[in-house]
Amino acid sequence: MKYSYFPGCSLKGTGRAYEESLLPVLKVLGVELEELDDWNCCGATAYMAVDEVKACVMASRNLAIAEKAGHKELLAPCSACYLVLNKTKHYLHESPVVEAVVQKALRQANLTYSGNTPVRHPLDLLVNNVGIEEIKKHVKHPLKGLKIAPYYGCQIVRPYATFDDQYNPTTMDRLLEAIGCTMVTYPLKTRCCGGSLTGTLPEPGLLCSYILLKEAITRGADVIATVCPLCQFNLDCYRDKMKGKWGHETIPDPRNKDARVPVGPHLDIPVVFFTQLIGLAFGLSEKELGLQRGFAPMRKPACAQRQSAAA
Amino acid sequence: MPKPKVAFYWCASCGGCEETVVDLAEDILAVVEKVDIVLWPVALDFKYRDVEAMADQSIVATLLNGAIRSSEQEAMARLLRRKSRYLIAYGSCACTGGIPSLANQFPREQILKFNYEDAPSVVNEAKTRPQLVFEEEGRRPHLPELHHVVRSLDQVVDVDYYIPGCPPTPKITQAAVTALLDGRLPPKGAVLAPDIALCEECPRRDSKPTNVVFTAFKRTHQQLLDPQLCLLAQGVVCMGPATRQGCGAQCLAGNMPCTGCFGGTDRIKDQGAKILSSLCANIEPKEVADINKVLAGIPDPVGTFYRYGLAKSLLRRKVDLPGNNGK
Amino acid sequence: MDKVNGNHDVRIGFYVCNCGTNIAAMVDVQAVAKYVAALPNVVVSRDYKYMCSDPGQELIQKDIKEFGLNRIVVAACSPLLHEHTFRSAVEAGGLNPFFFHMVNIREHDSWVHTDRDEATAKAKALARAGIRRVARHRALEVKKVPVHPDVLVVGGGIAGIHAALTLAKSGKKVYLVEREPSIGGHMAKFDKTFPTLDCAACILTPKMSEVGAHENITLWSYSEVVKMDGYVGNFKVTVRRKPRYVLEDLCTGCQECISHCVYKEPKFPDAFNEHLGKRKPVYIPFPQATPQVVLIDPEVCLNFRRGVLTDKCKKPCVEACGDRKAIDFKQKEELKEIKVGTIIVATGFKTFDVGRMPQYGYGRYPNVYTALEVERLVNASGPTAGDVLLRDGHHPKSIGIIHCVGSRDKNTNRWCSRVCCMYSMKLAHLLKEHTEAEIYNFYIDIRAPGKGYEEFYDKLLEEGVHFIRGRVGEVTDWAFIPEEEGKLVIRVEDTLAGVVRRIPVDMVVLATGLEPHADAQNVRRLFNMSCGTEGFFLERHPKLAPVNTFTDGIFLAGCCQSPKDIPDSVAQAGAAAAEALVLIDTGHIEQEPNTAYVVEAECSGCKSCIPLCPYTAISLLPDKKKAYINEALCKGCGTCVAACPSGSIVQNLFEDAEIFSEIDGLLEPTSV
Amino acid sequence: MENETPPTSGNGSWSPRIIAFFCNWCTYTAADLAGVSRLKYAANTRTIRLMCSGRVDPQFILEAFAKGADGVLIGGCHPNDCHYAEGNYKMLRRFQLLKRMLKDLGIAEERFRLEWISAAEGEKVKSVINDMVKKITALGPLDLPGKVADWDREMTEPAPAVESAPVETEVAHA
Amino acid sequence: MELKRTIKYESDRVKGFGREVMSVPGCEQLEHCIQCGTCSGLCPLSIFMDYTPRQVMELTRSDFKTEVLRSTTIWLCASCYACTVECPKQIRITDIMYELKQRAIHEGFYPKRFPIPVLAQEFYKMSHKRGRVTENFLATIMFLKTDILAALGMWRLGLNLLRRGRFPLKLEGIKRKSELERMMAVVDKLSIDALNNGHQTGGNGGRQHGAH
Ligand SMILES: Cc1cc2nc3c(=O)[nH]c(=O)nc-3n(C[C@H](O)[C@H](O)[C@H](O)COP(=O)(O)OP(=O)(O)OC[C@H]3O[C@@H](n4cnc5c(N)ncnc54)[C@H](O)[C@@H]3O)c2cc1C
Ligand SMILES: Cc1cc2nc3c(=O)[nH]c(=O)nc-3n(C[C@H](O)[C@H](O)[C@H](O)COP(=O)(O)OP(=O)(O)OC[C@H]3O[C@@H](n4cnc5c(N)ncnc54)[C@H](O)[C@@H]3O)c2cc1C
Ligand code: SF4
Ligand code: SF4
Ligand code: SF4
Ligand code: SF4
Ligand code: SF4
Ligand code: SF4
Ligand code: SF4
Ligand code: SF4
Repeated sequence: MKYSYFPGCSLKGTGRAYEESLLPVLKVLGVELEELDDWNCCGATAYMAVDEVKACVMASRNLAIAEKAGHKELLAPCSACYLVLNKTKHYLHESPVVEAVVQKALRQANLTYSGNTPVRHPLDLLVNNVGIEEIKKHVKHPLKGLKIAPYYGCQIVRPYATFDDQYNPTTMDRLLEAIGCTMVTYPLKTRCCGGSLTGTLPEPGLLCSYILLKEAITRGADVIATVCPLCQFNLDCYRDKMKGKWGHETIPDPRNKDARVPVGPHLDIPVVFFTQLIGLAFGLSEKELGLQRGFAPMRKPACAQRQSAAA
Repeated sequence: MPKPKVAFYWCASCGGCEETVVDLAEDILAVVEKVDIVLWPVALDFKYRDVEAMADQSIVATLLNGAIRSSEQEAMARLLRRKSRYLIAYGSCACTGGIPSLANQFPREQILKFNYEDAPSVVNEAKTRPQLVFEEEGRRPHLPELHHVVRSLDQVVDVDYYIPGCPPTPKITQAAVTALLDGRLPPKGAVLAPDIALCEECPRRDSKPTNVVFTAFKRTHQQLLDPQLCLLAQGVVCMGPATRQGCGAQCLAGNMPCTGCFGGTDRIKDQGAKILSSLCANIEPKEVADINKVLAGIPDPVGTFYRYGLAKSLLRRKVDLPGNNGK
Repeated sequence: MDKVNGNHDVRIGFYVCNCGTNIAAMVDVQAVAKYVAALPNVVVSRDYKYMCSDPGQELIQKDIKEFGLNRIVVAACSPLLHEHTFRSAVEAGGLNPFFFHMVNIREHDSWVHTDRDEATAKAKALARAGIRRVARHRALEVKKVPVHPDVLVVGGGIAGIHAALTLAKSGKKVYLVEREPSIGGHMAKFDKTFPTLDCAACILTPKMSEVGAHENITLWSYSEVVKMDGYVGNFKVTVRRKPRYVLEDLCTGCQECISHCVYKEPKFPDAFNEHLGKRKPVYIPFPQATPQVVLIDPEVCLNFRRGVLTDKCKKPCVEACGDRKAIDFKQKEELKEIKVGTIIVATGFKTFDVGRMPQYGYGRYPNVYTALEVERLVNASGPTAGDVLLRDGHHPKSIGIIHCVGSRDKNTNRWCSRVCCMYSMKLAHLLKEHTEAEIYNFYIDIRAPGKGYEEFYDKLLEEGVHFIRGRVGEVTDWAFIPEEEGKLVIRVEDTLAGVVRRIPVDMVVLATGLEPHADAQNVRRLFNMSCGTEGFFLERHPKLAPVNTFTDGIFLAGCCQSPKDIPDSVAQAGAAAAEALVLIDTGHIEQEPNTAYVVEAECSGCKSCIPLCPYTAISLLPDKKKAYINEALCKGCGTCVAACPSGSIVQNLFEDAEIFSEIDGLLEPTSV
Repeated sequence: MENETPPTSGNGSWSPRIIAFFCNWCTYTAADLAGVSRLKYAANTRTIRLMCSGRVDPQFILEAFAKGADGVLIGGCHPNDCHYAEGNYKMLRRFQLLKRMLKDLGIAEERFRLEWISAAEGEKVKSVINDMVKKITALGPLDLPGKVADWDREMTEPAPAVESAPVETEVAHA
Repeated sequence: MELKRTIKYESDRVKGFGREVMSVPGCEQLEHCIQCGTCSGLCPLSIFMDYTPRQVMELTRSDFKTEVLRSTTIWLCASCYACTVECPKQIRITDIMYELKQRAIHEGFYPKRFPIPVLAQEFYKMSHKRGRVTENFLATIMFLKTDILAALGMWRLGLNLLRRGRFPLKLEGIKRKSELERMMAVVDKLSIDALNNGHQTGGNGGRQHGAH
């Protein structure tokens, strides 16, 4: 099956590693994508704060273009895009008034919206369409021993959890287990990363992200896997600031139960897209997968595994 | 012994009822043999004075079809009443007003205006209307006047029997004529069709579950109809439960719902009110807004429930219409 | 002129009452009498000072004889007041009591109007309608249906127990059917009961033994009702008795078999102890179980495999039982059929399934408990003998009790469960007593509206239990600051202080709400009852008939009707028993003959009427394919009559023709 | 409810005639209560007692209008209070469609009313009746029998006396 | 010590404000709030809010418009929907927060140079004009408009991003910008009409366009 692909603004900018790893992985799996013609900004959350109806119109333009393209389903990897597109569908369904406005606007562009195109997330697609078994078949270098904190963020399970549980999502867990990783218990799977607050009001924003990093570390994770460009950015790119603010806080020493160590040095835990991990397991190169774009390099174990397997 | 005299006459009708008489086909020959048809305008030419000349009560039975909606029809109804021993209302229009009585929802003026001026197919720039009397080459022909109110036959003259249906089936017509000829007549005023509702003879009856409740009413074009399942069970308004049987459930055989042409049973006064009562009671929702959402599936209750019987319904007519030309 | 009114066989007597001046002051009663005298079929027309007085009634009786009257109309007060009086008078006069009609010209006329002419005109119209109507009346019979004196009580919780005992003590035979191996219900699991903190076992056990011993009670535990037919006074009920593989009559409850079982140690989760303890394949649910009879669980007994007998075990139990020979591995399930006149449904409730609220961590964090588990944990005869030992082996130093779990929540159950505030406080008290821990109650509102309840709340405040007004957002185990490490953290807004708090605790107790049993809909159908939107069984009237159902002869008691506490359950059980006694002691039921019937020859079998009857009185005769109304079930609402599209249903006393004649009579122009 | 004086017809002038169908358990009892409480209201309604508002056959309503009623009032128990569980909902559903149909047939909405009046609401009986009388008085007479007679004047002879259809009921159901 | 009047008078209320918010599609359920605090208990950002989300709900319902629109809470809401999915009365708190943000922006109810609404508006403008958003440009504009010093503090981040190829130097945009413009024009017209037809209660509760 061929899917319409809606990259969204982030995947072309700060989150380009997501696109860089997603496309080759899907290619390996034989999933065909066609980028949506002349797509526009999804109408993301910030936009909704200004004008919800217009945000809907923006999102609907994409949905309508997808319908026109004739593929049955639309793939939206960015969590915010995924949410906004789905929310728009709900909104149009619930409010005939808004729908009327939207349809009118769409007519200006010779578009119509029928509501028939499902918006899908890559996790959903990989688990429910491609299938874990199929993915396993393509694993060349299982990432044995790599301990992962799976971080889903809020927007793909709330408020429209369709393919996974909103309290304890497991699709990414299952995918990564399939490629050999070990999942640590991570109770913050769906806690908010602070969203755009990291940029606007660093105090609360960074705290949100810091909590996520710290908990992953205390749970013994080697790597945090994410599904969202904004989450990845927040967790990855502000470590300097976090170290400055909270680096002195202590955590129980992972090696010695009774001792405590400062959290600072540990904060350099790599934060990657789950597709990057799958790519590694598929034997794609780090470069191809955009791994060099992360602020903290992937630690040894996985790479060692990879090399020894290659050797 | 002279053959009994029989007459057929038509008033405001479409001609369908006459077709049924013709549809008696071979059987009609048998009938013709036994009777003397003294009046049948659809087949034989006649003049008013021929009828006027007959002795009162000299016709044994007149089968009159069509509603009464003009002065001429009224006069003929009265004339034939005088001349006939039995006056029989034949077909829905004569029995209960029929399709023509749907006009009882509109003022006469609106009907005339539409038909002579506004109808899309009409070209009549001078807006000419038929006149009751007009002068032409020295003659002064009179035209009948259209009544304001469409009436069933019994709202104009006394009626002895009713043969319902739009049109009546050859079968019940045949049965009625035979009964008449054999002198096996029920008490005056009877409807010559079984007094049980249609469902009993409907081939789909057994397919209806005992717990049908309505969450939506759909019209026949809005869904593919299952040809076996009771239509009410499919959410389609079927008048069968409120309609007298005798038609052989032909509409159902054609995968269409009963629209009620045989009228209600003797036990009810108003067919429309009864079907409304039954359908509405079985609607599922309880909140007004939800109820109305379901009821939106019946956009035209009058046209749906009184398709053949507005004239004889309890209200008879839209109540705020003008009535008598100042007479 | 229609036939009936022209009918000379109809001879009507009309009486208009003055009611002293109550009517006469506003209605010209003489004018009314005079007007009516001239109406067709009226033979006598009088006005009289007090019609309901003895002379008034005698006047009617005398006239019936003297003038050969066969229909009577009285225009007086409301029929709700005196219809019965006059019907009796008419009957005493030798007429069928239903050849009578009453016209209300007091409550609906003289008392509410101010213009004498208008009031008189109205009285004439009403009288005329009555005259028209009565001409159509038919002789009817009041049906008397005998009531079988035996009673079935379904469910052996405190409500069922109390109802059964009340009836048994008044000498009635009672069948008590309980699904579990022992009666006792939820109450049997509690340690203490609020607000008085009396020991649950101390007050319940004597009642349970009394049930077990009472000669008028047939106790069928481990049984279920599978079928009910019939109607009030005459129910036929089929009960399925599940095999316990132990013969009840022979077992003495010595429990030798249990100690001799091949399993030396209890191994299987014990449902009575909320799976906190273990039991053997042969067991007795709890020490005070009634009946005192063991049972064998074929799912785990070695002598069975997947419930099928294998004879693989050496059966030391049988040996231990010895001559008593109470163990019978060949026991089969039994179907019993009984006849009863009345039924009391007391099937209770189930507690909310906390799995539906994963945010509170139940199942994920071992130290999160349900309230019912804690009831067992603090119970001296519970799995830990009353020691509050957590699943992780520690004693808690701080405990959070979360209220309204699965209550007052549109995502789960919308209603307030009514007892959980109180039992949470009870558990807070008991936990404090047992552990001296710091205790926090998280509540939305404290609902303590019973006798001594608010005082109990006050006592807890005094004991230093913390009350935080806020619904808990989540329970987690991630620490934000070191003091939280290794603890369960409750994040909540203290809405009274207006601050969000994180409170680390060792133990979380979820005050699960009360909800209907999963099979409530089946039970409802079985007994022909209704459920409210929440799924609890619906009482006939929330205030005036709170134990009646819409099916005559079936009553409700306890939590199956709505969440309630033990005092209310017991009170309702007593009321249900009293209602049953009323029927039994009357011996029969009189039915107002306003029932409906289908005229078979006219019915088309369209089935439109069938779903309309709230009492499922209408069914389709399978052979004739016509609708049929079971008169014993019909309550005479007339809904089906109004709905029958072919006019084939008739309601006695409210026939179409009667109503039409009333309408016509009311609207006929008054010419005097 | 404000202490208004009930509308009266005055001497001889037209005043509406309203047929009321009240259910035995709630509205009829409420009307009794209004009486016991000596509330005063307009004398224009004539009540027919039925066991349940679910018994109100739409034919009754049409018959009332046809025979000269200027208004029809139906009173039943409040939702969820029906003595027979749901009869009032059945009436409510009929009412919704009937109201629309009557409007299509030229009968103003004010002439046909459904009210939930519990046994305790004697006041409401009063206020509803007074209000309805006021509104219908403003509309003027409906007088269907008069209208029919008027319409029939376009015929050359009077219409035959039509017997009401179910004359034979007594025979049929005996 | 600075003292502040905390008592509220009826004249502090903007009557009809609550009703108005509750008449917006998606916000209706607010009527049912029982002040249980679940929303606040869950909100990860409640740590920094001046009013808890629950308080904002009550203040809104009770017409304390000024207090609500001036609160930091509405801006701190990161739209994580944690509250919305858990509210026992199914109140869509997140959507109400959006509604309040919109109103605050339209009515100019926030401090100058307050970055969050500025970002929202710049985002709106950029996506409106170009059809797409280039995040680093957006952030830069925002810092310039709010706090130049903070922008300076971000230089290291910018450099790091640049080095890793995550700082595009080109502004993105769609091809058919005029198409989008036409679409938005329709909405402008329609929503103004809708406003005039007034689902608002009027008076000073009405929504006004443009900053104060
Ligand atoms: C944790 C907790 C603590 C409580 N503490 C107190 C307290 O301290 N004080 C107080 O007053 N109240 C307390 N209550 C409330 C109390 O439990 C109830 O009021 C009481 O149990 C209701 O009794 P019941 O007989 O109606 O129902 P139940 O106790 O539920 O009994 C119903 C019985 O019917 C049986 N049954 C169910 N379905 C069927 C069927 N289909 N056929 C046959 N049998 C069936 C069940 O097995 C059960 O034995 C508490 C409730 C809970 C949840
Ligand atoms: C303002 C108010 C509003 C309420 N509203 C509701 C409501 O909406 N719904 C609801 O369910 N409940 C309501 N209630 C509660 C309701 O009033 C009671 O539940 C109910 O009245 C109790 O009935 P009773 O028969 O026990 O007592 P009462 O109604 O008090 O009747 C007791 C009777 O005993 C008589 N009496 C007293 N002493 C003696 C004596 N020594 N000898 C002889 N006779 C005596 C009294 O005169 C009285 O007639 C309300 C209560 C109040 C105060
Ligand atoms: S009854 Fe039907 S077929 Fe006969 S004339 Fe009328 S419309 Fe035609
Ligand atoms: S309702 Fe119509 S389709 Fe159904 S059984 Fe009756 S006549 Fe047949
Ligand atoms: S019958 Fe009624 S109206 Fe007459 S005296 Fe008795 S109470 Fe009064
Ligand atoms: S009783 Fe208390 S804890 Fe239980 S649902 Fe009601 S308010 Fe909540
Ligand atoms: S009258 Fe009412 S109770 Fe009796 S059968 Fe009909 S619907 Fe059922
Ligand atoms: S509604 Fe009437 S015709 Fe239909 S099944 Fe019932 S009784 Fe028979
Ligand atoms: S969670 Fe919902 S009900 Fe509770 S305070 Fe927040 S908005 Fe109100
Ligand atoms: S959506 Fe907003 S208010 Fe709700 S929990 Fe998330 S940040 Fe807090």
